Amino acid sequence: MVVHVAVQAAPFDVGVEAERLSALSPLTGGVGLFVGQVRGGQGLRAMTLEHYPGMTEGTLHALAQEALARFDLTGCTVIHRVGRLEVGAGIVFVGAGAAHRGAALMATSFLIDRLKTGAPFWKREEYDDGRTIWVDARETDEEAARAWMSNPTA
Amino acid sequence: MVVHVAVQAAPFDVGVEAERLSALSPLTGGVGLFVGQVRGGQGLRAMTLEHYPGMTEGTLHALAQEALARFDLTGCTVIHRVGRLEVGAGIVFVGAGAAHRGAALMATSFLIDRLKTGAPFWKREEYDDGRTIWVDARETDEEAARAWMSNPTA
Amino acid sequence: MADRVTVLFFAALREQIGQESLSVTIPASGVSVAALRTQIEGADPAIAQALADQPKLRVAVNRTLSTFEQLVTPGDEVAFFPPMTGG
Amino acid sequence: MADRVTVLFFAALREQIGQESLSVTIPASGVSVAALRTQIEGADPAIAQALADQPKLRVAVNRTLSTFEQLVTPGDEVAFFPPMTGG
Repeated sequence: MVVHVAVQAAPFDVGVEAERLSALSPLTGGVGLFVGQVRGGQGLRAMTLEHYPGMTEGTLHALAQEALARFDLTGCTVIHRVGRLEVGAGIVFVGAGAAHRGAALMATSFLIDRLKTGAPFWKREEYDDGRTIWVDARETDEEAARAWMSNPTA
Repeated sequence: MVVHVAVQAAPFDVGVEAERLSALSPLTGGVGLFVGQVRGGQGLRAMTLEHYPGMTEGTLHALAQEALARFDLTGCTVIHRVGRLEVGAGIVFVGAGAAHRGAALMATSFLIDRLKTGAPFWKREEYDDGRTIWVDARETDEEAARAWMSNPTA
Repeated sequence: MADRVTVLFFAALREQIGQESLSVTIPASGVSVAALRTQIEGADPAIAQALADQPKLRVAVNRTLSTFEQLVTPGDEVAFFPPMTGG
Repeated sequence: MADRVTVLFFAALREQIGQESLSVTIPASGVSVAALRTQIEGADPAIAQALADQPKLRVAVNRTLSTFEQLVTPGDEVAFFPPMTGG
């Protein structure tokens, strides 16, 4: 069970990351992946991702280990970018390989749901008219994270 | 809402397919992806994927359209390989882009669950000792497909 | 030649029967899939055995999954196969 | 110098306060996060206002999410921030 975690300003390469998960084990039958990217609209131009450098990697490693403990995986990956990202740019990549698709897909959902409100990242939006706005945590994101906490065996 | 469907002997490129979904719309905030690959073990050497050429593409298009009708997507992709595939080789790629991650991840699960028992593909396994075995449909796969049918609004 | 349907077999069924297609004459008014099945079983014991060996036999008429009650008319394409195992 | 903790602010909090870290003297026996908060609020009205503006203020002690009851002792790193919005 191999964990790959990174916090980086550079873009990630989904093809490389997918191949890393596919190649982890000959017993891997399915790989689930999720890419979060900067969603445009309403004049949004870019986002800046701030983080807590000393804490971020440890939090992501702990999250990945929790996924391994919870689901029957061959490995998982969490990559989060920081810095200024324009509309359409990838922000986050999570993925999980498993013998069976159910575990791979559940772990993928788990990782992104928990990462949204459980790792020290903050988004500041930047609009065409010059406004900048710190994104508020969405109640639905907090609910999604809590749902995994109240269901520890899923 | 753009659908990309292919039935092919050639490998698919997950990086290219992920980028296709990411680039569909500036309103895409999340892309869910799933790769199914030949799982080794118990002496399995390879699988041959047979299909019903006249029916396959139409079935996959109908499945993709059903995903678009069910979930709020910017687009989705279904690619299935045919022919002989060795352990570790990709068999199937499904993916969906959406404004929000919930729809992208649900659509990804929907596509792979329904594709498993609802499209005219058959797997013949080939073992190191020379045996070949047609894979039986798993009851759990049929249940997963039925679950989506009995829950038409999810 | 006019009142014919094409019958296809896939996967284990194709392998066991040893052929992948048949051309079968039916009444111009059509028959049910079930009647067509009985007809081809009667014509070839190998087909009868192979179909009997598939407790979950599936059928598609004109490339759409169908029931055994579905009416088949001349010119149709009817495919028999085991449960599908893609993905 | 010995009985100090480092206090960090992130995101909107950092921006509003206009600084990203403080060094604060506390008793050698330690204080709760809540008491530390009261102390830094008393020392700087801008901090008091910024913390008051965060109804869902979060805190991490030594890079682990903590509660406001958590004991802070000299040498610790305490970070205050708004709810996290990654992903």
